[in-house]
Amino acid sequence: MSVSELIRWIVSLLLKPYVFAPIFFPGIATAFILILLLIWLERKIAAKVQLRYGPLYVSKRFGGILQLVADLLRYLFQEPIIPKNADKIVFILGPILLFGTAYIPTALIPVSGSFVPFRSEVSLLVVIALLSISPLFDLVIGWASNNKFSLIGGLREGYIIVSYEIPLFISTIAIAMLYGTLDLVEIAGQNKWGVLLNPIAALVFLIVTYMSTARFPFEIAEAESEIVMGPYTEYSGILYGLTMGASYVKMYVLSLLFTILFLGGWNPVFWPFTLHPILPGLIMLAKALVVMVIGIFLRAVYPRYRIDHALSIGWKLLLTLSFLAVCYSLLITYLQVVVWV
Amino acid sequence: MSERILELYIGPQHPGSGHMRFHIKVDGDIIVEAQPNIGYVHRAVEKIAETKKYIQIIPLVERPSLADTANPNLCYILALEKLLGVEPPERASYLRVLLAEMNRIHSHFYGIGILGIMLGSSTAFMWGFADREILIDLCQLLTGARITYSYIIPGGVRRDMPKSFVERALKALRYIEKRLKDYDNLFIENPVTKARLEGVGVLKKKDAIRLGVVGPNLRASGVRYDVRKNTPYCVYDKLDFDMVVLKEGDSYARLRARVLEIKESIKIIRQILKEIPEGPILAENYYKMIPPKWKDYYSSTGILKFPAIFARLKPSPGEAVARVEGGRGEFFFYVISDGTDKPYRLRMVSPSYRNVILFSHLLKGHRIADIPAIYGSLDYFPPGADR
Amino acid sequence: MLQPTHYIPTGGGMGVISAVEGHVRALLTGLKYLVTKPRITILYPEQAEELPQGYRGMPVYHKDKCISCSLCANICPANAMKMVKIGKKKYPSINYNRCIFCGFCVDICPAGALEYSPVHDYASYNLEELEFSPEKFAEGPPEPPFKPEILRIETDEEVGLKYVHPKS
Amino acid sequence: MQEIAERLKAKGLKVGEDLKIVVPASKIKEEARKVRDVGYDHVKSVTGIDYPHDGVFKIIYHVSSYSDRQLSKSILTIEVEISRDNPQIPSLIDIWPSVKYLEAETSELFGIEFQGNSLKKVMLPEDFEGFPLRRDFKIPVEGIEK
Repeated sequence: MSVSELIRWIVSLLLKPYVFAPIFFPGIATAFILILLLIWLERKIAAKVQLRYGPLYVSKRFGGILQLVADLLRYLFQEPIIPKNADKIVFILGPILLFGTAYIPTALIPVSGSFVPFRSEVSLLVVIALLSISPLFDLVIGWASNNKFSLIGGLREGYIIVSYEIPLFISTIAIAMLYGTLDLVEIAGQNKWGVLLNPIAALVFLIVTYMSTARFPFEIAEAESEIVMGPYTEYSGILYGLTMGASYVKMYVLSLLFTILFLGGWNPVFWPFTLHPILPGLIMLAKALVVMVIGIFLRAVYPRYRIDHALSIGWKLLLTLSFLAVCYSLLITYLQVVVWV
Repeated sequence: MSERILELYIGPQHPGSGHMRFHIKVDGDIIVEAQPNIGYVHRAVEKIAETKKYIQIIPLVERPSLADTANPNLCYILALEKLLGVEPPERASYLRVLLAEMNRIHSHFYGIGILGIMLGSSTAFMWGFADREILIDLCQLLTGARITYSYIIPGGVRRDMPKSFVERALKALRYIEKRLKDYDNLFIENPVTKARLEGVGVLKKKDAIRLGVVGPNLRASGVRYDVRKNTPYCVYDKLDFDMVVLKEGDSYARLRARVLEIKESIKIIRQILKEIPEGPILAENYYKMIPPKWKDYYSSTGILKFPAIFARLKPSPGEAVARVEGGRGEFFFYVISDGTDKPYRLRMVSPSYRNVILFSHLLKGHRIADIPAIYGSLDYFPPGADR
Repeated sequence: MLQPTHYIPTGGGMGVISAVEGHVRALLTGLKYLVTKPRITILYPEQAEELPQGYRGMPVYHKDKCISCSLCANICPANAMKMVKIGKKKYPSINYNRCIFCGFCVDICPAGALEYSPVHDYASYNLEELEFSPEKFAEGPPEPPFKPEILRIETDEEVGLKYVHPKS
Repeated sequence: MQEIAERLKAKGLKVGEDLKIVVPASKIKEEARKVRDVGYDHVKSVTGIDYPHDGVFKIIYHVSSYSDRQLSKSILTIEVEISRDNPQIPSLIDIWPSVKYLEAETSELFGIEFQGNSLKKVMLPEDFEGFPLRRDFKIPVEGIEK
């Protein structure tokens, strides 16, 4: 095995979908860059709505875009203080697992017709199931930092998780019915605009994405004017950086899923281009970015709901809407109405 | 049973409490008992006042309620003028009310901004503090200072209104009226704000009277009491404006009361700019003490020099009481003089100190998330309370 | 007494409509500000505001005009002005740490030896440096290390504060 | 002012021309109850004044009304004298609840004991000795010479 063959083997391994996807394209690398861009964009949009400049002085010509790299470096080199009577191992593992498990669903999200890391007939259900792992670590973090505020924050996160997951499952089932399959690749392949098929399910899914990632009206777990930073009160340094990044990663994954289910994946790309994953992937990323920008624009518009409001929305409003979505899609499939694009 | 109760200390370094501390007992998410703990920014204004000359007390009484400095200054001077037996000329009274009302508007914007950030709407906070800047710019043009004006002196005011002031003020007021519509759309009528504030921290009318509460918090519960209307001082009797009284008494009514009061103050300022008479801005017996050289300086620049007697003012022994309707409520001053150039005793009761009693009354039975909502809606200013 | 959670106003159908309409109005206002409205803040310290005539900044002292009547030291509310004996006469020295820019000393000085200056943002490395003897006080506040771009503020009905280059 | 003075006299209160009532410390509670029944429903301020030469503390209650339009224009002053060496006075908290924090501050800064008002610590740090607002509590005063 000469060195060149070894290199060639490594390169071919890297290009394999099940390696390239989670590490590079829809996986960590792009998500990482996207997070920095997103946080910067969020602060800039909020600043513009509030008639001010926002981050500026780091790389002034580009409007302070490197500010986020500077923040990241600060988190990296800041000393993460671990409180004396906190549960040390769980305290450190919490944010790492929170950030890590938020990535797992990207393993099943197809980027183009041929390029999908893992393919299975029920990949939609697997993605939804993997999605619900990461929020549990908020509870763990809340308990581990042995601080009253984080305990309350963790419990609040627990309540909210339960209240939005059922509408999430039901609304995905409602839209999956119209596609007739649970395999994400086939769903994306059908190039149908899910939003037009079942707008109610799209609305529920959108509200749930903003609820699960604590976007603005639902930023309840870490409400700083009530319970300081919620579960993350005791964190500093890179551990705090991870917890902050985790919610953005989750939003990235959920908006990718939203584009596949409702915005027709890589819709306008036709047969000859779908072979090579770059173009459809970029289009899907662009659509996901639109969904995310709407999410971060809400920070400039909304105050914060109270915990019981969010729970009432989750249990009463979203649940009924998702049942409505199911009936709506049942109605359509029953009437055998030709499903238009 | 007691294991269920969780004791929480919110403050004094808490983002949601300002420089005071809440000692809260919580059962789950519901507050069982709340005790405010104030005094973190107590600076003993009343003790220091006993070692200062009468003129030197003006900047001292302004400092505690920094968001609304014209009104304590006015209240102290009204009490002092009763002791000195001095009457300000007509134009000076108009200028005093002008500064007081401009200060009321930007103090209300401060309150709306703080309520906004307490509820999580950073836009309401940034807008509030941006719109304050418009009014502060006007006050800077009139008095030469941004916040701590020390503009009102015994017998009148320190500066006359510059010529460019009227036209610039009218433009600013029209801008503020346009902005209030955007506040309504984005923050005040926002369904999330309504959900957070309606029915939260309800203060019934009889409790508001029983607890001796002041300002918009009192009027939002239906009590018809505004010092400018009940016992008009300066030229408030010559100005027509109506007292903002609402009846729900919840946090949302307090917010709306402040916005309506901004609109009333705009009405008052417009009348002042139209009806202000010409004439001197300092009482005759003090004005004639100014050397002629400085009288021409005053007529050319509008800046008044102090007569030398101000450094050693000696009012006749006696006591005087004055009350003024500040942005957050009623200021009450009680000055006792013993004939020397320093007061024997100065009693300053600021509106926030009269509102402290509300916290333990209002917070019980609400959720933790309601603490910032109620705290923000009361427009409580810790340094003003601690003095 | 736990008050009802009425996130959707209980006004029946009408309540839901007004809630949705409220949401849409809030979002549209936010969008309007995102797109159309200019910024109100200026980039201090590169840009600075042109302060009006008579702005109460750090007081400036002219030793020649002073008649050492010590009225300024008598009236200073913050004990910032202290009289210092030089030769036979006493001259005021100022402690800018304590000075609160109230302008009482300027307004009471019968000889016009004290004046307002628009300098309000002078800083120093230690506290002692801010205690100026009468001679240093007479030299006036030092020049800031760099010249910010001066902008004049004009109140405007559409955008509140408009910043223009001073023509005069 | 006259009608108000008449209304007070009708209730058996010796009120002076300038709406001022001087009350011995022992009878403060009944007088306060009478004043409240006239219509004065809240206290604006409780002021303690220290007269070390006469060995006396004067406590001034400024009382006014929100509900009665005519009374709201006036401020009634109730003056009480208590001895300086053991300053005790019954609290008026059950008559006017609005007096809670006003009495607490006066008691903490003067050392006057308001019997019945549970709130003691308001302004000063827990470990602070001495009563600042008394005349014999000196604070440094600076001259005008350097």
